[in-house]
Amino acid sequence: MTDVRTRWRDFRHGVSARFDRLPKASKIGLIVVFIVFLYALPNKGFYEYLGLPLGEYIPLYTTRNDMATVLFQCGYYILLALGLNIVVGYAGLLDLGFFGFFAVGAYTVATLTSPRSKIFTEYNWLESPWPWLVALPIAIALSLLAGVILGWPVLRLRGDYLAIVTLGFAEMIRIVAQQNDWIFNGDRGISEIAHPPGKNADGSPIFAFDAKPYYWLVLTVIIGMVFLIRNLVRSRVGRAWVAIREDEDAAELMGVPTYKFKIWAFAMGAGIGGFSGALWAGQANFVNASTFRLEQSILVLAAVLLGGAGNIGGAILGGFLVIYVPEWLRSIGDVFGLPENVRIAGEPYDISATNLRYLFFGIILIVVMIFRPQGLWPNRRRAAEIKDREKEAMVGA
Amino acid sequence: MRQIFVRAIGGVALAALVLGGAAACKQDEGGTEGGSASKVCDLKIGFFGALSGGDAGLVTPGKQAADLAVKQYNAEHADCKVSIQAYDSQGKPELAGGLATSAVGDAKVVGIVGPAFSGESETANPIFQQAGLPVITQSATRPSLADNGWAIFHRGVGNDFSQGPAAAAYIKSINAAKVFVVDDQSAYGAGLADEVKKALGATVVASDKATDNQQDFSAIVTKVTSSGATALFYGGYTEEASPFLKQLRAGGYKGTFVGGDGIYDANMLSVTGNADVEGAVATCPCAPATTAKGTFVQDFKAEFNAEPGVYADVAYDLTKIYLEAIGEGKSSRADIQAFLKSYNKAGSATGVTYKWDDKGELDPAQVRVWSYIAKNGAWAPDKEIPKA
Amino acid sequence: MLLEVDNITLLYGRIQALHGITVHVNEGEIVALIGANGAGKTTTMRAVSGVRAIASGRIRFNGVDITRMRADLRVIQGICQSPEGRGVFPGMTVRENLEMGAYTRKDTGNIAKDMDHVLDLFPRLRERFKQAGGTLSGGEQQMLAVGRALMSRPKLLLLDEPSMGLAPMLIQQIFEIITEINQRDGTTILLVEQNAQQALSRAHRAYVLETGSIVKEGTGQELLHDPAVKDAYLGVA
Amino acid sequence: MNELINGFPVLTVTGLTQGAIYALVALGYTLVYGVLRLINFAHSDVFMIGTFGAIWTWSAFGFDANSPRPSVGGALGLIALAIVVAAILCGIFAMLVEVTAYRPLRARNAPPLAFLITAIGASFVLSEGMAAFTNRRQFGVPAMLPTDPLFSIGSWQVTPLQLTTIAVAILMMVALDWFVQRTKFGRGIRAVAQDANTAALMGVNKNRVILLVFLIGGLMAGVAAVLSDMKAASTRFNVGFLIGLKAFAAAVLGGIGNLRGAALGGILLGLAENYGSAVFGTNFRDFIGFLVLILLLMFRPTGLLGESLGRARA
Repeated sequence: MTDVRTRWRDFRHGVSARFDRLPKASKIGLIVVFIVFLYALPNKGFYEYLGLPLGEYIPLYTTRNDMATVLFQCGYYILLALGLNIVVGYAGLLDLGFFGFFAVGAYTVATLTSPRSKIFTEYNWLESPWPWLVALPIAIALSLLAGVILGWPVLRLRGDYLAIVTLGFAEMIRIVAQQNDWIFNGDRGISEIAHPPGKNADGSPIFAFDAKPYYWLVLTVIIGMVFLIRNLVRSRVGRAWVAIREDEDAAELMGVPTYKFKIWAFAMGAGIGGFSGALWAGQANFVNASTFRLEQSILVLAAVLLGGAGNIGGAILGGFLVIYVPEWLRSIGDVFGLPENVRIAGEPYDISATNLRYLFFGIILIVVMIFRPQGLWPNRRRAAEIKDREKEAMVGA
Repeated sequence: MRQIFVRAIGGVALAALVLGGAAACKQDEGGTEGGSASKVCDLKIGFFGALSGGDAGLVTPGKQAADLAVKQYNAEHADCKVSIQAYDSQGKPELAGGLATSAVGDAKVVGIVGPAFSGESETANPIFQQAGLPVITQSATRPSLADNGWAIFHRGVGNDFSQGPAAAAYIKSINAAKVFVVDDQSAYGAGLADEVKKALGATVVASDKATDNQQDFSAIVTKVTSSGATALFYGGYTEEASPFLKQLRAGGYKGTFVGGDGIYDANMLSVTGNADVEGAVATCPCAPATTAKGTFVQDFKAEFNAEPGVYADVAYDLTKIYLEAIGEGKSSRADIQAFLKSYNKAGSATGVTYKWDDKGELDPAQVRVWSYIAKNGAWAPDKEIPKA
Repeated sequence: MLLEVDNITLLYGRIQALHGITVHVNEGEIVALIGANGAGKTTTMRAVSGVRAIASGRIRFNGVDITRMRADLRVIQGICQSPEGRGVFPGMTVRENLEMGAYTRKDTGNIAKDMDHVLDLFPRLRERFKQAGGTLSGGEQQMLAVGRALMSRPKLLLLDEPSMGLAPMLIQQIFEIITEINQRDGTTILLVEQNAQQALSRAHRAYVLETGSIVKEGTGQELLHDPAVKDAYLGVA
Repeated sequence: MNELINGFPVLTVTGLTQGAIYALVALGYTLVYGVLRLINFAHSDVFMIGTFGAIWTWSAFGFDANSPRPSVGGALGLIALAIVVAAILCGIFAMLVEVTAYRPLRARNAPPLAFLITAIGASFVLSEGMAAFTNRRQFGVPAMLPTDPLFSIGSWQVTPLQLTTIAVAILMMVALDWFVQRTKFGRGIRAVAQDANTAALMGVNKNRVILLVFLIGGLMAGVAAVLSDMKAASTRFNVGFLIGLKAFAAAVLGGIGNLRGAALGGILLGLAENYGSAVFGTNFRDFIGFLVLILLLMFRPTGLLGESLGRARA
């Protein structure tokens, strides 16, 4: 066990050292290759080309769910995780209600672009639905604003109090959306939400119900966001965030306006969350209140921490895994030919992988955290801190 | 050494670019099988709905019934079998789209039973429509679903427009002077409750809303008892209706409890308990067991060791419609869609005559809403509620 | 020998705090560790009581190897520490704090007697008996911490900076009590002190620490008159 | 508003009853938080297991939702038995959560957020495990106590169930308070909560104390589960979620880590929800709960009674 782990570590370090030593051009080349690989991921043809067995089961492909849709879901979760990572990973603020901002973004797009929205059908506030592209910046701006409005009173609280208050706010947003005689139409929701613009050569719209163009769109957005966040983190703002995370009082004494930077982090994260919601609303074409359950917020947080808080790569990995693993687990029963039902004492039990996948996912979360408390792909500096903490444990504790 | 490494990477990059382009150009498999083969076997019927998660209880009985129908079919057609492919949406619209796409991509899937809920229908049906894959829902009763111009859409039950006024008519028929209306804020429950309120008018003295997964109903119970209502309509599902009814009785409410088909299932009886459920009324756009039951109930019990749950009979009949089509050699989605359009027969378990109009609704004349009263631990058919 | 600390090293994160400390304490002795801030005195103490794990080396107590033993089990072995910064439980009364000292003891009958004894040593605590620990003054908390450590009837009492933050008169008083505990009850004491003058004049033997290493050892009197020690730690007395 | 005025007595009594249940569950959150500074997300699922423990106990004696009400004496006996079984079951599961999900992380001195993830993982495992085990079915609770009011003063009425719930909850809270304040083990818990390192220097075995804390939290959740079963009249694998959320909010409301705060917070939350539901409609019930919490935290950032376990006396 130890031997395998050491060898794996050496291998990893070897690879990363090799990568670091490469000339810049090759580095960029490698990254481009990887990105191309990501773009090719949802195409079945790609797997055929690689020579993977293309019968019923393909190891990477999610056979019980559409691969492109799963990847799109991963995509908007990655975007959410990137946003929450700024809040939790960089500024160290525990936010349990992050999905609330996703809701703000999604509902903004839905109410403005759907001809079925009550804005047009009941209230007559506007003449006709707006295009998706016009609603998008409004959605992002509103989520940002929601972040500021929420952050302004809340960020004076610390730690776990902040957690419950953010959780409460997200629940309150959901409860308001749940009211079916109000603008968001509750569980009946809003359908016929606009898609992004663009037409194929044959005149059919690019963005319709096929998730593939959406996946490519969200992938592009993620790549752009990564560059944006990288630059932000390396700026004065990023250093201030790290200072707040490490020791808020000390940062305050050093003259960092902590409150202002905390609101900044909150608003940035909220904006990205809203962006994600706006993208999702277009693809889903339908939004209703039951989408925004608390479990979603918790799942995003799990994504950030599982991947490794404070690291962009970690957030991406985490966002990918929390969606992909449960979806992939659906098909694992097919791969191994497991039975779907058993009968114990006359009572039939559903033991299909689909049914049990969140049970497995829970176990995976526990096991991963025990062996890698810093997350799968942590920020180097934080990983070092955590390693040091480990050494400082009490004797036998 | 380093030169070689760099060159290798460059090569890989180039290859990947080409490959990515090639892959992107390549069309995915999909569409339909070539129709020339004499008999196509191993066809699949998709079952689409919440098979896990909080709402699974409303859908799993239907899945079991569909499994039962297929099992019976396969026993007779051992040479050319059909299977059920489950698409577990957990009842969530955001998951439904992907599963619908995946069902569309599987050419063996020629028909869908479901999507079970109205919300997920909104996201899944446009995708089915695009691919021409017919669906018959056993329980999505939101009226507006039929207004989307989805040719593939069929509803195997009456919608809220047929059930709501019928429930109101029933409440009028028991001469309740004061009615309290509660819904669970779900698309189904709120829709139904709104129709009931509309039809009852001024006899509704007050209303309130419960929430998903609610356990403690004390505030509503207090309101109901202090309103002096003699009848209460609940729009929602057993999951909340059962504890609500029990708490109502414990709180001293003596009036009639009326619900929609969301409470017309065996769990409502067994979870609430005979003493408290006695006299509760469920309306359902489905005829009673006695009219055309066949052996469905016995078969279901033998197979699953439990009473058939809600919509089990509907799902059974709908699955059998697909099986009938397949049995007649229909093997493409288009053929089956055409078959459904001209279908006109009574289901063996529900007794409902399945004949769809061009919007996919059952013939309103065929939608007969019955009332059922809980008596001695069973739902006893009461009467067919006359159309207003 | 009651306590043998053999060549221990200890890390704080990546910083090495102890570079091979070797200390021994004989039964019935008062041994003092003196040195400047950050010399590693308190860290050595923590290593002995088990609050910090050591990186290498061995610790033996009363013939038992306790290198890997949990802190709470070391208390049962007979080591009890009065921690630096007093470590009084702020939400507990004086009485409860003292009872915490006797947490591991099985001879419940004698606890009341011992508490009386401690209260005799520190009459101030008797006055504050029902008051919460957090409301005591600094000196009173120090007394409470020492008294609490005595409640476990330790074979070896570890005192970390017992005079820190106390008024000169109280310092005198607390060191008299330390001597009394040692002479009358025969309790062995390992003492960490900034106040080298007092510590050396009370201790049988002493070690001088500098940046994580021992630079000198000897009897209290020897070190008290050692010019280098005088220069560095005793000030211009 | 009329509904609030007319129904005030009943709303108060039912609110107190629900509040008592919240308070018992909140104690589990607050105890663990007080000692470990950790939000034990899996606590709600431990509670859920207790609701099944009670049903299984009763069904072992042949009582299901259809059974006739037993005699009052028999009912009290059955309730007491169910409380014992559910409490033990919950205690065991709470300790299992600690040993499998938290202790290994503590041994590695993992950062606090890692605990949050294993907590979420443990919550998934318990609820989804129970879902698979019970086929996601809903189970009815047998009728136990008579529903006629036991006594009434004017328009204030109290049913046997309400009296039992409040009495049992008060009894448990008094017993817990006594245990924590007066016994040696209780002193150990408070010592670890106030200063874990010094507690170790006094010979307190930290792991044993933590295990004890989880056990007690589990016991309280088990008792609450039985009471909640009888009140709600049904259970399924996901009943823990909402009640856990409320109980956690109650714990924060009172000042997380503070036992008396949890009790007070639970009762206040129960009342606020009931009064609020009467005025604004039940659909705003949870909204009101959170609104009260947020407003309070704005003005008293550490809850009503402040944090720290065992400091209520000081």
